[in-house]
Amino acid sequence: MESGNLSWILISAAMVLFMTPGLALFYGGMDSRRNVLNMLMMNFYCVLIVPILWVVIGYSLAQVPFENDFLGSLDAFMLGDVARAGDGTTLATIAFLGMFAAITPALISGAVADRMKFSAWAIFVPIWVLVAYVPIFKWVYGGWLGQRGSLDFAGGTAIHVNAGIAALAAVLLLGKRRGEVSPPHSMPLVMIGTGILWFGWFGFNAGSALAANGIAAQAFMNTFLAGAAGGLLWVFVEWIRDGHPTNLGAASGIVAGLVAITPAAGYVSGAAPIAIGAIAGVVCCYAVRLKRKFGYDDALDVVGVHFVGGIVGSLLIGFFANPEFFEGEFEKGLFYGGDTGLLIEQALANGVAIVWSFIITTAILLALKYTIGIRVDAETEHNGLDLALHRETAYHD
Amino acid sequence: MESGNLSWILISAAMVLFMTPGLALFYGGMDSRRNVLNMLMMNFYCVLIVPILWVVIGYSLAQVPFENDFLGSLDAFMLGDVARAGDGTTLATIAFLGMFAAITPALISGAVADRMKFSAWAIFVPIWVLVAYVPIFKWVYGGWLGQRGSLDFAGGTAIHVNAGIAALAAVLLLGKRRGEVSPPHSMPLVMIGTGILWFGWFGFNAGSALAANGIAAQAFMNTFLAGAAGGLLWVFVEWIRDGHPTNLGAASGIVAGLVAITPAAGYVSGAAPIAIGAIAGVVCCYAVRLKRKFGYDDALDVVGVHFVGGIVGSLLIGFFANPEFFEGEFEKGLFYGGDTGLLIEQALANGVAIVWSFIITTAILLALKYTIGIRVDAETEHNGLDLALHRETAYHD
Amino acid sequence: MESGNLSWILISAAMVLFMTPGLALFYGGMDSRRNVLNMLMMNFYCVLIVPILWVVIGYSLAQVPFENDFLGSLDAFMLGDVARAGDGTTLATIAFLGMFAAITPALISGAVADRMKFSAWAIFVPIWVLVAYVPIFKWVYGGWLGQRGSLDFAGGTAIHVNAGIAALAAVLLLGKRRGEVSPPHSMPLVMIGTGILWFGWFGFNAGSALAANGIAAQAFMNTFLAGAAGGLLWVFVEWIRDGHPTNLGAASGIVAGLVAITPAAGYVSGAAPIAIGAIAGVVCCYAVRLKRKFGYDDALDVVGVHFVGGIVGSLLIGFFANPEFFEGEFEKGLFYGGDTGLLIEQALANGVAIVWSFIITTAILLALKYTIGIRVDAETEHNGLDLALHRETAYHD
Amino acid sequence: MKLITAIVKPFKLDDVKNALKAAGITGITVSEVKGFGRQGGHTETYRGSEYQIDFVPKVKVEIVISPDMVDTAIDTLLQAAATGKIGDGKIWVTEVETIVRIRTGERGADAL
Amino acid sequence: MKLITAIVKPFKLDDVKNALKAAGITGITVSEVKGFGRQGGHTETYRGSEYQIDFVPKVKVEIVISPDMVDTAIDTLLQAAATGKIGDGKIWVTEVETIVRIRTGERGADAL
Amino acid sequence: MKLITAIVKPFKLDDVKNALKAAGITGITVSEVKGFGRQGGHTETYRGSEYQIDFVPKVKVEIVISPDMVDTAIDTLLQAAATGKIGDGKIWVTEVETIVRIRTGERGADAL
Ligand SMILES: Nc1ncnc2c1ncn2[C@@H]1O[C@H](COP(=O)(O)OP(=O)(O)O)[C@@H](O)[C@H]1O
Ligand SMILES: Nc1ncnc2c1ncn2[C@@H]1O[C@H](COP(=O)(O)OP(=O)(O)O)[C@@H](O)[C@H]1O
Ligand SMILES: Nc1ncnc2c1ncn2[C@@H]1O[C@H](COP(=O)(O)OP(=O)(O)O)[C@@H](O)[C@H]1O
Repeated sequence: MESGNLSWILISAAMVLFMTPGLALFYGGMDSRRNVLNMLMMNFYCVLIVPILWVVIGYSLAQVPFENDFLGSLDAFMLGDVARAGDGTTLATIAFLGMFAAITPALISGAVADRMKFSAWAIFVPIWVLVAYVPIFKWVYGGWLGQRGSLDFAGGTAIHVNAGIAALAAVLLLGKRRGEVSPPHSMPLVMIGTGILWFGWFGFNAGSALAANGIAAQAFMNTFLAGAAGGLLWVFVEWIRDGHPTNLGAASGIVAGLVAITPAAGYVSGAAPIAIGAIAGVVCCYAVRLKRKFGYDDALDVVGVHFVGGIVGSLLIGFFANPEFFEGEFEKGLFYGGDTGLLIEQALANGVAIVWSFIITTAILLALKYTIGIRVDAETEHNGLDLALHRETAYHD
Repeated sequence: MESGNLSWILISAAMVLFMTPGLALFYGGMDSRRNVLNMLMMNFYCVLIVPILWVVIGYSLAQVPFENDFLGSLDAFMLGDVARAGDGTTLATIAFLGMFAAITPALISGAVADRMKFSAWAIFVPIWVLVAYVPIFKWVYGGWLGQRGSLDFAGGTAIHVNAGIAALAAVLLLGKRRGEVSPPHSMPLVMIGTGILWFGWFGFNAGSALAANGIAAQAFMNTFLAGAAGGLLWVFVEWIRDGHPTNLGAASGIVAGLVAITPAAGYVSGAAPIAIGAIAGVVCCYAVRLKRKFGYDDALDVVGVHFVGGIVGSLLIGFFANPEFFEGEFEKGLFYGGDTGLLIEQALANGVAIVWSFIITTAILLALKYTIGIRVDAETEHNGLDLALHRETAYHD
Repeated sequence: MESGNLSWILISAAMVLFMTPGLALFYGGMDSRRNVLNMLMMNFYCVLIVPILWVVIGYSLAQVPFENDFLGSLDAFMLGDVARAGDGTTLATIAFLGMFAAITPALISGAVADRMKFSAWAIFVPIWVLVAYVPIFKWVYGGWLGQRGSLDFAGGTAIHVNAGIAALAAVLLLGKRRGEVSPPHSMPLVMIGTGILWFGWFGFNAGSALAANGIAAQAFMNTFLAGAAGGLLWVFVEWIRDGHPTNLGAASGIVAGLVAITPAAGYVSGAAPIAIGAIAGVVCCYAVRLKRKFGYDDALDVVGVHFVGGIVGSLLIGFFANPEFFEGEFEKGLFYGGDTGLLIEQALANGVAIVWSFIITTAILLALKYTIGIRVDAETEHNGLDLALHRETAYHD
Repeated sequence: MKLITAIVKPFKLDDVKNALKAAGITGITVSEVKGFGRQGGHTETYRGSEYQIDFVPKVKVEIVISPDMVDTAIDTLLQAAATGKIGDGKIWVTEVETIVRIRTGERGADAL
Repeated sequence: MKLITAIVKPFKLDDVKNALKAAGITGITVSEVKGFGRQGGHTETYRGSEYQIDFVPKVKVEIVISPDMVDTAIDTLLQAAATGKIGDGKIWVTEVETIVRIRTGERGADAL
Repeated sequence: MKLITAIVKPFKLDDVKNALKAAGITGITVSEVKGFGRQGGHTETYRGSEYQIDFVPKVKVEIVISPDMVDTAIDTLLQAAATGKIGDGKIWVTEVETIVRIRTGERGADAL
């Protein structure tokens, strides 16, 4: 492999690693002062346990051999011979994918904020990665869903829809938080997190080309435009609807746009990323209100942003996919003369991911609920999880 | 294009994107608790609206075709055929340049802090980018000023001088803030912003070589040294003059040094970047006091740091430019046996940029002043813009 | 040099530059509200003075010519002809190494927190870099210790052990802080710092391959796994021993794992990085308690994390080094059929670094103690260093 | 006029405010305080070092009120703020000689 | 001795301090408080969810003062702190039995 | 019952708390305040612009206490909080009419 490609994979991997702390700050800033450390810890924990899990068996189960329909094997247990590969491409790719595996469960943490036992989280994460993330990842990349023709460039279905629906399952089981909900304890922290997330997302999406080539450049441009369009539209909706443009709206819209472009980044071009980002910005801006309507307590809107944004982006591929611009072989979207085939595949892939992830998440959490318990007691919830679970307080004078 | 060059442009572009949140934090930390979110929002807004504007018409007007003297055309409207270019170089470059277009108006926000209507800002930014930034950018890069021989490696004239003088025009029209001015509400935020800015500036300057080559390496080294020298000298001046070395001095000096090296980064070498950074550190450390003398209220010293630093760096090219070290064809500076020709061209280019930007900025803001108004009312100013304009508060307990 | 390799060195260098602000935040968050700016300033100061020092004489003394046993020369004073080198490799490498020189003394600042005069620090840093860092660096890289066969991929001995033992020497001379010690004033700041540090560390370690190749990829993977394993094990030890998993434990363990893998990153593979990170996580988690036992006041545990972590990683090379996976020629570790030769060389190199650094640090600080003094007065210590030394306060309402 | 000062648990503040409002009390002033009492503090652990935090976060509620309302107010506070666990806090009453509304200069009961 | 407690709008603090100083009052103690009263709070919007913030930031100024200065102080406060808009705050006065300067142990008027 | 209010230097808080505890005082309420007095403030310099910070950080300690303990408490405070430098702060005492423990409703001395 050319050194330029390897260089791009390596830096992209580092950028995706950086996203988990970024996500932690994004969520942590939105949380209250007495729960922010628990939030940070749930996120950092993912990036401690998942890398190990990934290289020991995750990668092997998810990708080796690539042809398998449903699951890999244990052939690359502890990476097997892979590390021996001289030019570093495989190793770099495994690291890159490991970053994705780490951030996916971290996404869920925003939903379960303020009430989940950290011990339950600590057990949930590795099991969920193995039983929900690894199979769906396999099916989408190389497995039966991918073979049928569904597209997911950088993890719309495998990551955002997957984590988003798991978040919904989790909050349905956990129940609502007690007492009044606090507004974000530190908006500057949220905005730092947003900046890091957007920066890292260039690695996430453009790095998924696994080379520094035209597809990477297009994915990069798309990541730029969709983030901007998502943020812009969310802010405009707020401004018109609520009378005020907000920072949290800008941040949320950027993330919504980025989520939506993730599956599409390497398949669309021209004005499509603007359209996808803008649609996600508007749709998610309304979707975060669903929780009030349906009464589930998705604390930091993982469902409204990641699940809905992921679905939006994934389905829009069915309209905007434009193989002309890319070397890859894939179906045309409806707007470029394609038939509904691609759209149906997109719907199918997401449908499968939703069902599997929802069931698995529910099963794991039910098992935990009736063993060690998944929810902290009322007093801990009132006083804040930071002190009770971690014996730490975020700020001291 | 070699994958290594593309890899370098892509990561550089991501780093420049990261600078706008960095700038937001840098400014936001210096601002007061009740205005920090307005400051963040003014910055983030730039990175929402400008990318779209840039790919729709900005890039086309600014660069296509490159030979035009005064303005591009609409040939690359919505990027036209550009996105089709197989190897991604053009696309990556457009994205890279789009990041510059986004951060330039953001620089101005620091001056107008604490009193400008957000609605006026929201209209001002895209118009200013089209009417002030795009033409000056064109003239300097490919257009008549560049053709005459003036040099601006990464945006001293086109970005810092341009935004700096616009900042001056804006505060002259806006008038002074009411009441006492608060000291920085969070210095740690300022220092986070400084770290991000310096990191990103390597992409800004060394990325402007548009390849990973010797020029990029020299620009990188210069960015390292000028930032350090600027910070060091500012701190030393403070220490000797005021008796105390300060964090804000270090941060300001780093930025001053980086601003000054920006136009020169690909034209100087050896000890020159140290000299340029050091001179900028000293000059800007004194220049931030001008506002007290002349009575304009440049809240966060955009004039003193970006305008003055940009001018300093731009003129010093006339002394330090050393074509021996570079492949490019350009005039020698005075210290390397050149005549005053280059210095005169530098002065001319900046003079033109100053006049144009000042007039355009004044015109836009006057038009806004007599339509929707540009300044918030006294009560909003007293209570803080965050709550009144954005219905948000930065910190909650 | 291929553009891909240069691209990788450049971005790695920028990432290492970013680490010093990251370290500043990591330390600053752990410090108290009234000393955080002094902590930030000690760190930022390093990145202002050392770059200049490095290009003026540091690099020359440390590396030119590479063959010298004990010290370089002044042949590359002010970089000499080096900057003329067309393809930028040497220049990029010098910048990259300059980032290392800057962060090394910054590491020490965490130990001397809350009581050291800033004027003493300002003089200490450049002298220490020249007299402690440059020689040890030379001996390890190209000099007599390296020639004997000791290994230090990215600066375990030259950086972490060196700075860690200097920290011990410094706190022994400075004495204990007065009054009660405050808990971390902002854990979110610590976690931002941790995120930046880990991100940057990929450049630190994988960049030390000085090319985007298989060694870089392996170093990258090792940096990923050792950071994760270090954090995971530290958290587990805490959880079992103290009953609570903490954020500061996760952060400290990540850093401990990263420190330990630093010297080994380009020499080990497979499960070794996990083992090294895990061992460092456990050992350092206990080592930070030594200060209570022995009574030295290492404020932010530079000794416990950097010195101990560096020693652990450096010695473990003697067990885990596995030349099979690399192109480089080096001895096998004990676990891969080697004899104790490598282990002995590792011990020797570290022993030499420890003795030299300890003596030099003590000498410099003694000289400063009996001239300008190294410790602030009691009132300054009580009221906080920020206001007295820098006329700044971290937070304002 | 009387001044009632109540030290209560932070998470009870909303209940307290609502109860007082319901009882017809239209103005209160609240501040964050730290309490030291029977409840004891807690330890926090940072890198295995334990920090004894002696002070517990509390909220202070101050109410200037006409004498005839004092008992109602105290009863309301007792109801709204009590959890029955140590650390629920205190209420104390002091005499106020004058009360003035800054906006109008009104004094006494009119100023409330 | 009397204790004057004034609740004022935060942005009026500088004016208040300067006016008191000009009136010959040499010491005050100030704290951040949150007020609940006629002024009402405000709503903040986060992701389209509205949060009712009932408490308005206020500043509490405490002045221990000799009885003969009380009226001057109240007049000064009224002048400096009033904006004429709802929420300007209150002033109340209570009796102080003893006042001691910690540094010297002086009591009474000497301690001021 | 009496209420003792002491304004002390922040870094003296631990000493004060420990001394009061040793003197048998089992409950106190503490808050962060800013003081203005003889001690004067300080200037801070940001980019060469000087900001006059008039207020000095102080800590307010409030103790409700039985009348017979007041002198002990004041002596203890004087001992623990004095540094002899300007700005050590003040202590003042006011009369408390009622004191209630929220948890139990106990009143008077029992409530302490
Ligand atoms: N004598 C006192 N003076 C002032 N405040 C007190 C006093 N005693 C207790 N407090 C306040 O009341 C709070 C609760 O008191 P504590 O003794 O912990 O429990 P309880 O009120 O249930 O007896 C303390 O945290 C402190 O803020
Ligand atoms: N009865 C009261 N007791 C204590 N503080 C009060 C009382 N009423 C009002 N306050 C304080 O005074 C502030 C202003 O009161 P408010 O009723 O809003 O306006 P105004 O003072 O103009 O009548 C409130 O925010 C609160 O801090
Ligand atoms: N008249 C006063 N009323 C209320 N608080 C006061 C008064 N005078 C001083 N203080 C408080 O006491 C603190 C110390 O007072 P100061 O005059 O600076 O020194 P000293 O107590 O040594 O005379 C001040 O910062 C302020 O908080």
